[in-house]
Amino acid sequence: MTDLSNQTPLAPPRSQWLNVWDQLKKHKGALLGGGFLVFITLAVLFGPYIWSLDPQKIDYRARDFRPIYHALFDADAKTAWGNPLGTDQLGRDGLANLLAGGRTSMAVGWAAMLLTLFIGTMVGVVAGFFKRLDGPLMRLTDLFLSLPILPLLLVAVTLFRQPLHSNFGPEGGMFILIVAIIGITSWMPTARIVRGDVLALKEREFVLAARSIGTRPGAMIWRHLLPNVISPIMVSATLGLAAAIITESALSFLGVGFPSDFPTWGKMLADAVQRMEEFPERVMLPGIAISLTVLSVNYLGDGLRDALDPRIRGR
Amino acid sequence: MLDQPIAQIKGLRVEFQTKDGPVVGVKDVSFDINPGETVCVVGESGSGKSVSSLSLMRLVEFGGGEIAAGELMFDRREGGQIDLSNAGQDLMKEIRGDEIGMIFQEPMTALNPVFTVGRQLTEGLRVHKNMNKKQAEERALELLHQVRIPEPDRRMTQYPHELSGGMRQRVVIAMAMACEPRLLIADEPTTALDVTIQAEILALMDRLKRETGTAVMFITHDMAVVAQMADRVVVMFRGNKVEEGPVEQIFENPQHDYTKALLAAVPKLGEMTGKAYPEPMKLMGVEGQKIEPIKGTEEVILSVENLTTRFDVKGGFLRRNVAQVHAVEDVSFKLNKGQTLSLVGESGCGKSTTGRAILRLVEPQSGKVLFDDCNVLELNQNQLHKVRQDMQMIFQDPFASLNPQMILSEQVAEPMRNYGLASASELQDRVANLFDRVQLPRDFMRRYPHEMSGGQRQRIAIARALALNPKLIIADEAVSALDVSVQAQVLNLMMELQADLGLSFLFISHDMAVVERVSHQVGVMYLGRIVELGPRARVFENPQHAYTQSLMKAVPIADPRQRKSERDLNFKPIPSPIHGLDYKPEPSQYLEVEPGHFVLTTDSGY
Amino acid sequence: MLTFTIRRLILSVPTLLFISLVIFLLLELAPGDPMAQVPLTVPPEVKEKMREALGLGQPMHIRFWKWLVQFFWIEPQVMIDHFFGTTYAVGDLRVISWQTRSPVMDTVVQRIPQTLWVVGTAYVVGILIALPIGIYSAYRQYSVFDQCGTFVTMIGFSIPPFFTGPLLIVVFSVQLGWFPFIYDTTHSVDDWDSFLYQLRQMILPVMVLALQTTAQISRYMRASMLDNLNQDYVRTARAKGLSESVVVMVHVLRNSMIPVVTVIALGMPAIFGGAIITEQVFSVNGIGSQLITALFANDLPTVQTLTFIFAMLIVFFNLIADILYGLLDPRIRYD
Amino acid sequence: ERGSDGHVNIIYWQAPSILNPYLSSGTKDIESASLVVEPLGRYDQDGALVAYLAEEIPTVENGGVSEDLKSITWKLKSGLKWSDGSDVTSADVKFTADYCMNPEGGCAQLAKFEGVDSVEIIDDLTVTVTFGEPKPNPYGPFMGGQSPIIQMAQFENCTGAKAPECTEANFGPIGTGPFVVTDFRPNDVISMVANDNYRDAAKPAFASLTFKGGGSAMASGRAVLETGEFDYAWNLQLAPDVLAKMAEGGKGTPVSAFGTLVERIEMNMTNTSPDLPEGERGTVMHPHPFLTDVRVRKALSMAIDRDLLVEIGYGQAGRPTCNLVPAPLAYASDNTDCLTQDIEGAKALLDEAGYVVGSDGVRAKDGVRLSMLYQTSTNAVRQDFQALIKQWWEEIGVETELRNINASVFFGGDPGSPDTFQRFYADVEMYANNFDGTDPESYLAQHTCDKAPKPETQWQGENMNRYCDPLYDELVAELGRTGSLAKRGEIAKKLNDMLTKESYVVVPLVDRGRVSAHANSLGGVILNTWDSELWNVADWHRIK
Ligand SMILES: Nc1ncnc2c1ncn2[C@@H]1O[C@H](COP(=O)(O)OP(=O)(O)OP(=O)(O)O)[C@@H](O)[C@H]1O
Ligand SMILES: Nc1ncnc2c1ncn2[C@@H]1O[C@H](COP(=O)(O)OP(=O)(O)OP(=O)(O)O)[C@@H](O)[C@H]1O
Ligand SMILES: [Mg+2]
Ligand SMILES: [Mg+2]
Repeated sequence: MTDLSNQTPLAPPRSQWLNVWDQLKKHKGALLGGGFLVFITLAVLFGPYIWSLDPQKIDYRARDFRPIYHALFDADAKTAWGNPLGTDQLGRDGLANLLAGGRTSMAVGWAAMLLTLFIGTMVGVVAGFFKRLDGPLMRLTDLFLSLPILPLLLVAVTLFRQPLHSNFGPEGGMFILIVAIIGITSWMPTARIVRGDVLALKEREFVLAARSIGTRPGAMIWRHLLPNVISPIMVSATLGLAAAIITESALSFLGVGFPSDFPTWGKMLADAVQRMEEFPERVMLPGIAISLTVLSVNYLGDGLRDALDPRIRGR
Repeated sequence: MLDQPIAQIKGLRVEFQTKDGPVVGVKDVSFDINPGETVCVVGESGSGKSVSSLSLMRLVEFGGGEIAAGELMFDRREGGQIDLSNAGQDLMKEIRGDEIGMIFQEPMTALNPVFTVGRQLTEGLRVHKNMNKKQAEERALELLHQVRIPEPDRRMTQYPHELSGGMRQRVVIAMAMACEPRLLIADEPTTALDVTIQAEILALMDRLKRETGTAVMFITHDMAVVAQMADRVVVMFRGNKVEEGPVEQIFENPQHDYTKALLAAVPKLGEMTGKAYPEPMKLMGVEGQKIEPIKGTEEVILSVENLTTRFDVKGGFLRRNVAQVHAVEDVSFKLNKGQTLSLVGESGCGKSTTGRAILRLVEPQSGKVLFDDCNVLELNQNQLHKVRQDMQMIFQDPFASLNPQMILSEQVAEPMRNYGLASASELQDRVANLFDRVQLPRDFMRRYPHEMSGGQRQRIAIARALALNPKLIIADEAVSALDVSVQAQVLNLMMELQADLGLSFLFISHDMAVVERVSHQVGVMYLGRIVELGPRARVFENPQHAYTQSLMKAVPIADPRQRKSERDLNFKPIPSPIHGLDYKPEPSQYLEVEPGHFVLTTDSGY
Repeated sequence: MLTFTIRRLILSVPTLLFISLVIFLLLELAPGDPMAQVPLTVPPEVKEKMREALGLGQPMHIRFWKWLVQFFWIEPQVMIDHFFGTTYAVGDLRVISWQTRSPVMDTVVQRIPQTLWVVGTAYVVGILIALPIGIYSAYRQYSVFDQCGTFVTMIGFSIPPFFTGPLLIVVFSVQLGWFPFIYDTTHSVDDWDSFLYQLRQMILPVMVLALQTTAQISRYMRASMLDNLNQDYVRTARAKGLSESVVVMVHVLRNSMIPVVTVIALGMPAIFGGAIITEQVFSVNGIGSQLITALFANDLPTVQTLTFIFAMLIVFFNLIADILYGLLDPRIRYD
Repeated sequence: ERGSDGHVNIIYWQAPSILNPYLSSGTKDIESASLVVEPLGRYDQDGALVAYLAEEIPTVENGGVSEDLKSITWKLKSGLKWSDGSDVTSADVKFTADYCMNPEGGCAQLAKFEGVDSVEIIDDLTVTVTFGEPKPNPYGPFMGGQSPIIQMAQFENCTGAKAPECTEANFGPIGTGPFVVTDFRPNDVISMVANDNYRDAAKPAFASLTFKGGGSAMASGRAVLETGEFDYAWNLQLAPDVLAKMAEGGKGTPVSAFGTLVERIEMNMTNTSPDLPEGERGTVMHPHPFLTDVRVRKALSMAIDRDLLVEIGYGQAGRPTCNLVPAPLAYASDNTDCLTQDIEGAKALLDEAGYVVGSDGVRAKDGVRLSMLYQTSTNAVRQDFQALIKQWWEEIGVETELRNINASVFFGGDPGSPDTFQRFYADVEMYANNFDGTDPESYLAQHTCDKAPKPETQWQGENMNRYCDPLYDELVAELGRTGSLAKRGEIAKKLNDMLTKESYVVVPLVDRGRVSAHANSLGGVILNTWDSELWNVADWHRIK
């Protein structure tokens, strides 16, 4: 006699995050990306304590050293074990700079990306959800799209540098300023995408259902809309991190970025372009660092998106 | 030649590679389909019906499946039998559409939204029959005539979204029939449609089969449809074939337990004749079921007066209103405490809108909704928030009405959170109790909607509606999307709750048999108006309005010996509910033919 | 649709006026001085005189009003004069650049061609490369091709043009000597040889710019294709016996293109806006470099005019994107 | 022979925006215009005066300059023709002066005409310029690339407020120079052909010329030195190792020359602490807490290794200097005491001043820490300098915070911005400055008390460090009265020393030369830092 009752796989109840983690573990790319990200984060956080050379220490006699691997194919190259990744034209240690630069770049990248996501998602959700605000907010997006970034920065520097400087120190103040500027000039694409998705979501029946059980707009956005627009937000996040790191370097290029004794990957890359032929490693190292970070965030984002989507997770 | 089956499925096994390892979609299935014969494949959701049919088309591969074992013998138009299970995709390309046509489960999504109907219809013809554009169009037009679409010329240039569900399904059928295939596979072609359109489509397929001699493999879980259509029936259960036989045999002498359970769960029109009050269904395998009529009270809890809801059609410069959809027009009824009032009618007649307007999920134009003596339509947002605590809604599509990203316990807990009814610790208990109440195991609490079967999902929706201890539940097609067996369980649950808690239901459905089973009162809607309203027994046994009568006729009967012939059916296209701004509809006037039984006397558009 | 368009166009007028005001105020607030690039040897009194001659002494609202009149009233007249030989604008003061002391619009018109040639071609090339990559990556999701595609496009996205530009120059101009890298804006194409030369001088900047476009568009294309490949209608198309190529390239592609086309349309203003870094690296001197030079020279009329033209393009192409969406997707109706 | 050498390509990484030097004083504009319009006389590569349109350079000796130094009489060469064929007359010369001195015109070269009372036409070829006061250096008007003669016929209707409206004239002035403009694209490229009416029938050797602008120093260097696409590249401000590497390309040669441009550090004598109220901050009301001590300033200077700075930043285009006025010889002081770095000496000096090293390695006295903000404009070399100097200063116990500011803000005089070099809201700042021509009088006069930028003057003024010494002011006045060259030199040297080795208010670092590059096939290039680099373009030719 066949068993007609409902056969249900009796999986032990587990926390939602454990599920996500389990799924994430199965995504090879995400694991690799996440691993690398953890590695690079740890490296820039704790590296400077292990490799304690001062990145700003100029040792003029030891300038223009090549990375030690160079000795493999060019025995005459100037290399030294004390500077495993070589030194720059002023004799500053490459490794120490890479670590210190990574700290700033990663911090700026993450902070600016988070800010971008925050503003973009907020504006997108609000525009999509409250019909009356849609028009004004979208025109606001147009406005921000057409604002020239350089004058904006100059205005911000003029108005806010001094107060920030006295409250957060030269680097801290500049950090806040840069993150804020990148944030407020790059949220627009996210907002557009999120708005589009929210408009579509709003027509879905579960939103109506939520309304019928007395869910207020705030909770509606928080519980029902946001979790369902995770996927485009993830894409924006990946692209946003790369964009923020690059924008930061462009800013120092224009002379509105960090003080010059404050290395960042972008700036190292920009500075080294002149000597690209002779010292390719000086562009390659920060370049690879940026690319790998972006790539790993991309893969991690892919994996997270899959993992966060319960429909895929179940399969 | 004639006794050679067109298709033979032998020992089919299909596996899907998923992230958690292989999943078996079909374990071991064998059956034959003979020329000119209709074979119905029935079984619960997930039993492998669609997968079997997709395997025959060799389309499972595109969904990540793999035919692990078995033979799929197919008798080609020319060149004898071949085994499709190892045919190359090039060969399959020739067979698909030309010799085997397929109608898919979801008419709403089966058509490409960006191409015109004409273009999609002619595509297959041009590939297989080498027609030029003009010939193909002529043939497509002919097909549209055959499937009886109104105004076929105009349809050719329309896009799918411009057609109603029934029309779309007919286009899909026309497409499958285009090259006059030897075998037509129809995968639940009518499940999502309402009775009248369903009847229409069934009649159409029957006629086509008769005229062209095509063999049909018809997949469904609706036993009434099976009774109307099948020559032979194959019953599937969890990936296996459990029973096979001529239709009469299956209905009259089922062998397998599952088949028996299935048949027992089918509500049959007329079953309730002579009973004044609804009562739960007798289910197989459920011990100690108490079957008692539910009387309810005579105390009015909801009174709807002259409710009118119109949607604006915007256009022109500056987006002014140019016309209005008269979705609900001058509707009045009363619902008693502890009783069920059902609204029935065709798709698009305004049933859902009525339900939503009562909850003010859409803003009605005028009228009164008196709930517990307060007019819902005059409340401000805060008061409305309060009233919604006592009125809850179960939505048409259980899947769509659950947030796919939220675990179930959260969704059930949400209304209580919204009203701050329970502290965090209490909340878990109450959710658990609700799960018990709707007979869901507690360890489902951490699951997501997609991990549930349709019936289970609907129970979650019910649990959510119950969370606030409401007095009134508006159940919008709460069971239409479910398997019969699950449907029966859910209906029983609802009735049980009604008996225990004294709930009132506004039950919206197009399934007459179900409505007969659960209602105290029935309102028949047509084009926004109630054309007939009265006690269930009176309306069903003595339908007065012409529309009610034709509706009754369209209901398929789950008895293979009572087949309807196409001639009995008399379909009228539904007029458009869109009118200009200056259109002033006249007020509805009713005649009380029997005590409590009202019939619309003014024009309803029918 | 038409009324939708007209309505949006009318609505965009106040939007644009507001945008122009914000830009104006922003530029006013920004520190900087048109005299910044004047050598230090010029004494302050002289600088003050020069500032006055530029009209900097006037109050802000008057300058804004003047600019509005010049831009919206006089410049269109000049255009009409130019095309129909009329003389409406003769003697009226146009928007004059502080750097060149010539009408800003003339310079813009002069520069549009090279910007369009280089940036526009790059956009087209980028899209032409991106689409097949996106389509194929999605069709064979997680294949080697897809993985490589992801890898390369992400690298392309994360490497700034101020690096790729010089890199290409070093390789192709310096080492191999194949292409010139200083763009000759006076070059006119009138025969086959000059066309070839034009091609050769465009290749490097186009490559740099196309890399960025490719990276982005191919991502969008891939995502969009993935969304559509699993739709039911694809199965229907297969069931009709259509070949894979028709299924993918006709049915799926047509649907997938809807969001991608709007993304492409939204990227259009950037073409007219030029590419600041790439233009500088290759001395293309298009609109992008005009804007950046004007910014550094604090040439406010030029900056204001260019930024505003850019804003108009953004608003306009946003509208185009919305309309395209409606045209491509029959389900969307605007009225 | 004219036009026999075909085409020549010049690249400037800054693009000319106008060809009228009276409306723009940017180097790129003046130098590009110098191909077309010419002055009466120019300075040669040594700073000596050479007659161009004038018959000869007027001096007191030849009677061209009056004894009382109040007037100068110029005589035009005879037979000079404008490129449109008309004659050049003294009316054109007078018109040029009137054009620039028009009060509404906003002439960029007004300083050249400072003190001019009148310009009188004596005859067709002679004009006399009269000054209100004796002018020891009367070679302001009509000398050098900044004040060429323009054609009256062309500019007659373009004077005063209408000056900017004559786009056609401003973009294609008719001149007497070796080339004539055929197409001018502002901020992009200029096409020119040889002037048929040029006074020397054999010149120029090139029939046509393209003057491309834009890009970067890197790109223009490459185009000449590595790929040979261009023949001449202007002002290759590149790190010396980069330039050297490029020169290995072998297609061209970098050339360099020195002028008066000095990269220096300026010390702020006033307190710019943000705690002070706006209006008092950075004014003489509040003296700087420690930079007012000359020993501190001197110690800061002693800690710097100028040789290393040159090696890293400028190579052949720089040399260490201790002078504000490094040239010409007559005015250059022999001050060399700062050239050797002396860290120990600097430390001793600070010890002596009472600043002792604290626990954080920073010196302090009475709670005043030697902590400074060091600002400059954004530029790769300057940033390297900042890094090096910061390190040296840190070695002697001075804490340094670096800041770099966008050049257009830093050098822009916007009174609303706190980041301009005039406002100088920092303790020390670094930039480069020079003087026009060969006479440093007005240059040195920039450091008088009254030239200090202050809120009342909208922060305009050239005395950035707010240095104020009555003695210095007196000496400047004396220089203005002195006519004798030898005496003038003496005073100038004295002034220079007062600012540098005596007070260390200005700490010169590098005497910056100019590096340009020309293709190996381009002959006749003589780099000139006293006038337009293209001053002798008529002599350029192709080496076969
Ligand atoms: N693409 C797929 N990947 C994994 N499993 C699948 C896939 N398609 C179907 N299945 C599994 O195969 C089994 C049979 O599914 P099938 O679609 O044939 O059910 P059905 O009988 O048609 O049900 P319904 O009545 O709901 O349409 C189910 O358990 C389902 O989960
Ligand atoms: N939001 C809306 N805007 C415009 N028209 C609408 C809207 N909702 C419903 N309608 C129209 O109102 C009419 C009634 O729709 P309603 O959903 O109430 O029908 P129904 O009876 O529930 O049909 P079904 O059985 O298909 O669910 C239809 O013509 C529908 O097209
Ligand atoms: Mg199915
Ligand atoms: Mg409905």
